[in-house]
Amino acid sequence: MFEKVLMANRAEIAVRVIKGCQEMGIKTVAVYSDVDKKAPHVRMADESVALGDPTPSESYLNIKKIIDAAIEKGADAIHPGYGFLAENPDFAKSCEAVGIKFIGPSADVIAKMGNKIEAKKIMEKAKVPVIPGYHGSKQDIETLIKESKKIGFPILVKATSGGGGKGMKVVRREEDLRDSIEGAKREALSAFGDDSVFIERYLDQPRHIEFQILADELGNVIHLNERECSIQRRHQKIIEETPSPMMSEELRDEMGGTAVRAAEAVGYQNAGTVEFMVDASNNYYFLEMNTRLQVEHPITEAITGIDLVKWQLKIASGQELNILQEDVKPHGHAIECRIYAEDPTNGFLPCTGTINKIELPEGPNVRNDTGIDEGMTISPYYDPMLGKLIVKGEDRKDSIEKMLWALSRYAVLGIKNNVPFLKEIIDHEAFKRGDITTHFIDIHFKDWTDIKEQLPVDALIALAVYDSMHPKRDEVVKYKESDPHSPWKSAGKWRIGV
Amino acid sequence: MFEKVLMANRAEIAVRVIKGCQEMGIKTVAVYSDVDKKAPHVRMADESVALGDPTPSESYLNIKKIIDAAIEKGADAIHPGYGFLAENPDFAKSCEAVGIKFIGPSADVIAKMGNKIEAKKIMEKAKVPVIPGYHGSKQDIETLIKESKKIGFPILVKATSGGGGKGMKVVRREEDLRDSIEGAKREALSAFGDDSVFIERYLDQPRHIEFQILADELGNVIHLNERECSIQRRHQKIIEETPSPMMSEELRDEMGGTAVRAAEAVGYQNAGTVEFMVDASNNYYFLEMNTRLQVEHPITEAITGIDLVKWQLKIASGQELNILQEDVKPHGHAIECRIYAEDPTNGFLPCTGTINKIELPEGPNVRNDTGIDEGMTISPYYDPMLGKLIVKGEDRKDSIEKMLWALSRYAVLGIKNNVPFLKEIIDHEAFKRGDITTHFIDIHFKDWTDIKEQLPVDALIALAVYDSMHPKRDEVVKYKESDPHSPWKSAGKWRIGV
Amino acid sequence: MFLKYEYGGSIYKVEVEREGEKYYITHDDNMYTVTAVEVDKGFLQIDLADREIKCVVSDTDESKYVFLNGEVLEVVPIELTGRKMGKDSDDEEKDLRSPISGKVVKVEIDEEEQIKTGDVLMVIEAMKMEYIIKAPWDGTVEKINYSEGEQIEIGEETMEIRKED
Amino acid sequence: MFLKYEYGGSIYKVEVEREGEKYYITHDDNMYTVTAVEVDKGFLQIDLADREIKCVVSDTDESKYVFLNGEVLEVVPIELTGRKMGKDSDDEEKDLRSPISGKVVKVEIDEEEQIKTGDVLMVIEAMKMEYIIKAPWDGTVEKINYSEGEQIEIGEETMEIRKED
Repeated sequence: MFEKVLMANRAEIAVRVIKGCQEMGIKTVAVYSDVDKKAPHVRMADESVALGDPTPSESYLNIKKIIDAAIEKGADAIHPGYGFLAENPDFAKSCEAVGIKFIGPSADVIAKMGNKIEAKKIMEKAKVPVIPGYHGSKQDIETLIKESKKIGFPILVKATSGGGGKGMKVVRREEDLRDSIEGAKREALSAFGDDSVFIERYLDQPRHIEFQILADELGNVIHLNERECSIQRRHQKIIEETPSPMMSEELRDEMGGTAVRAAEAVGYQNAGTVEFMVDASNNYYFLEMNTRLQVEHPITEAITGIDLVKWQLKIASGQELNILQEDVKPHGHAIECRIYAEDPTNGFLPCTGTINKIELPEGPNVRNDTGIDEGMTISPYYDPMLGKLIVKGEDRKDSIEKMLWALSRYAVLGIKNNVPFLKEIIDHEAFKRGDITTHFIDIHFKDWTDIKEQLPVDALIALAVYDSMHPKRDEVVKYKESDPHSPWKSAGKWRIGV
Repeated sequence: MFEKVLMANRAEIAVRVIKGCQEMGIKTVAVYSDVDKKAPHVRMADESVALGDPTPSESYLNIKKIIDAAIEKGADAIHPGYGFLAENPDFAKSCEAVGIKFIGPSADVIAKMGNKIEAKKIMEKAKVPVIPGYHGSKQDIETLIKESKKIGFPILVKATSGGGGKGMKVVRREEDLRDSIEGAKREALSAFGDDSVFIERYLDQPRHIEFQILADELGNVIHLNERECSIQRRHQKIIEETPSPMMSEELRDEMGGTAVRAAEAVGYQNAGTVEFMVDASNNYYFLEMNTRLQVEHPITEAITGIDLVKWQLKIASGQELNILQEDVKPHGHAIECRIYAEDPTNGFLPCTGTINKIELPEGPNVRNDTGIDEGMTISPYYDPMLGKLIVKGEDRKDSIEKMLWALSRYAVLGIKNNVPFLKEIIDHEAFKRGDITTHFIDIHFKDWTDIKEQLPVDALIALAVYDSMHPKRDEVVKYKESDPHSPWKSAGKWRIGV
Repeated sequence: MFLKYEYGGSIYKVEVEREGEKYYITHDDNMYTVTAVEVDKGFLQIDLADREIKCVVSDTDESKYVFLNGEVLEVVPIELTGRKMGKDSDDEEKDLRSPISGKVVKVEIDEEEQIKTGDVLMVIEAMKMEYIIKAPWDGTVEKINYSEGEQIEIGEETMEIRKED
Repeated sequence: MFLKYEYGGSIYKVEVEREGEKYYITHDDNMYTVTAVEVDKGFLQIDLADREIKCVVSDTDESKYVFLNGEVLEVVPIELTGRKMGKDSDDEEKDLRSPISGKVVKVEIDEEEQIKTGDVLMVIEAMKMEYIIKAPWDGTVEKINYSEGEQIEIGEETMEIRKED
């Protein structure tokens, strides 16, 4: 096993991985940019190295600085977390070059799966179903129009180098084809410096379902069941659950087997995730493979009892995966909510500010993965995720109840966040029925607002009590202090908080 | 389901039950004595009722006050937790009398199982193995000596009304019999006002193993596997785990079946626990039945995924137990440590004081059940348990690693506690081997002390830094403030924290 | 003590009198007698006749947050002078009206006097509390509508000021 | 700044000089140059040349607690005057010896003067810090061993006092 692992990340995932290492007796090194000097991941780690300038390219995306830190501290492995350098083949290669183990698959696998077109070709060859489409290199409009017609409508035009929603268009009618393709190409060019697009059949009422994979370096591959990740806003997941309410035992076996085949097809090693799109008739198609730990990995841990981070470490250090597929016997149901500093009433725009007060829900089968503290400032430099709230229940109903309870006790004051929004989704009848697609939020929460008609009288009472306990009316105080002739000086009846 | 449940208890168990109710949408009422006015269980509950005087008989043991509180607030059920009134048949009867559901078995069952001699008779009849012994009403010394000889040595003399270690003697030689029996009787009389004793075969290298039972009001009874509770000090458990390292699949089935038979024999309802003593040859004997939720219930919850508190509520409200024995499929391994304000270097004497600072370990599969807060005073009125730390791992080794990590991050400053002691037990080679009996602490930790030879230099550095950050030398400050002629006034070079 | 909060575009006014752990709170002609303790920093436990309120209150320079029944309510406190705290107030909110009904206890300026933004103009007392009217703009006092000792009603203009351009 | 702590029956002496986030700490002839920040209340992050210390320090009236490497160490701070804080000190610990080596900067009493417990008798300076010798008992000053300006060594008797019965 490794002696010392450097965590090339920040916030909750750095904290989570550091804990896993510490349990196994592995020393940990944190890296941090200037704004993270006092962050929990730095506090947790045994040692830490400053990266300087908070700009990602100068800190958590800076391969040289991070490799240098690992060498300086004598780390024998690096865990990349997710985001930042986690899926950067150059980073994996750089680690290898200096004899430091990169905890994840090989640079080659990362590169292959990072190129969506190549990934699909590999999957097609391995008989993994992919969405019908055109991924060719001929990028002239006429070819693209011709290919689109072959696939049949609706179709999706998407930037080859893309991510998120940029350079992505849905086309439902032939007459809109040309405009949409040209538009997607323009967007792709300006966003990614590359105007190539691919075209795919667009799925109506799609679900996003993914399978967790564990593969050791000896060729053993298993899956740890699915995660249902259809609840998304701006094409990003905010609520995940397992098992999926749409999943049957048969379909799980079939899709799980396909996921394992997909991983085997690329010679995958370590933890990874095969993402599928599933349509209303339960046809499923390979979407992409994430060659790293997922944000939502805790729900899989909750129901399988398997610690994915520890297995990442064990596998990377050459241990055999001694869990057989038939040993994977999940129980219960788990949900994760991602708590973001964002404004659901304003296009989910990230919010910055200082966390004034935190009260997290604690209880049986409630897990908080966070990397925040009271007094901490959420800066615009990084992802505005404040933390993840994970619950596990005996069944889906129980776990929904627990999540509602936990969200109703999740207080992050001082910065706008999506807790009230998450609560209303979980409490929504359609969600409770399991009637969810990736369009769920667009359909049910189009013009959502959390402002009530009326401030509840109990809040007013609380404010009044609080303000008479802590009188703090700026102007008054300033006036008293600064002006010797202040009328307050002689105001005998003046009293606050008597 | 109930509308509103009153929690007739305090501290961590009150908090835990309140959370369970809240998840199920049940309103909760807390009761509190004067010293608990600001306690977490009061803060958590929807409503609360003051009981006044902190003396247990005037507060948490006062049946009338608690029933009145339940009536006043319109509670339709009462959860007794453990300790206090949990095994008091009069309390259960009083609840019944005013039409409030007592969450637990009937008063009759509580009474029967509360009388250890009667309990054993019932068990013998149900073919549940009991320790050979004499439980007769003839209490003259000669009879007791004669019966002792029939049983064979070593024997245990124990107070009939006893608990803990009072009125309890082990006799290994015939010639010590008379003195020991007389001694036990004297102790029993002074401790419990009743000098009757019983005699039993004393087990060498005994383990304490118990089975969790769930029984509904329709006659369905299942067990949820065992808990190994051999690690005890002063005859009280401090570390529990499940599964037991000594347990085989066959023995579990057999003992579990016996536990179910024991519960059925008394017409048991709700959650309960059948305790066994197991000797070195895996012979097992019924010890007693606890007719309530156990302190250590969370480890069973951790490995089975079944929420015992919620099932207590469901069963008490008449729902059917729809979990079949074959549905109980635990995974992983769980350990609980009980964190007490006590001094392991001084006979485990309870400590009182104020909690100055708390930092609890948080992480995947780490559960903290506590009812304490920073600034809270641990009074001599109640049990000095500060909280319970529960971890779950993939297997015993993993769960030991996690517990060691968690204990090493469990900081309760300001009051002496047993965290360092617990850590050394968990880290002990014999514990790691699973080589444990109820004598474990006596054998391995006889003269344990946590004082080191030498204060580590890092601690000294930390203190020096802290004290120059927060200069706070009482006398100096007082002197400066109170004496206008203080030499400090003119001491130009005086500087602290510059 | 008078307090004003803005929430969802409306202004809420509350009056509170404190006696130890007891608070007499008046809002919209309803009087609530409550006892309250702060069990932990910002964590309030408030007992009313018919219910208990448990909540967390926290404040930043600009807002106050109430965490109540699982929801975070963000309100903006309004200054004693009738203006919002923290943020610069909009011009249309700058006015010279009395924020309360009470007695004028001091008039700090004379008619035709030159004043600067922030100067104290008048002090009004109500319910044993005093409120300051400050100059919202630079300018000249044109007319003072109330003199010391006079009663003024909430919303009445205390004086008129000729703004400087 | 001089500090003394008791742990496990021994007394530990430390000297610390602070310059912003830098601390120069001397103990047992070893000098440690460290930088330290308090990242959260009582939570210290201390960088040494060869390692990082992360710990929580907390104090009550009687003790200080250091939570370090998973262990709680309870130490008793010793007063500047050489006596323990908080608790009443035992008689045998009440003495008039200098807690440091330094210079006598003030002598507040004269020989044959009546004194009361707690009276300031002498001030000794060392390393830019001053230490007070207070009267541990009511009594009369019999002999003053050092006068202002003189050097005194650690452990030397500052004066002799005839205790009142």
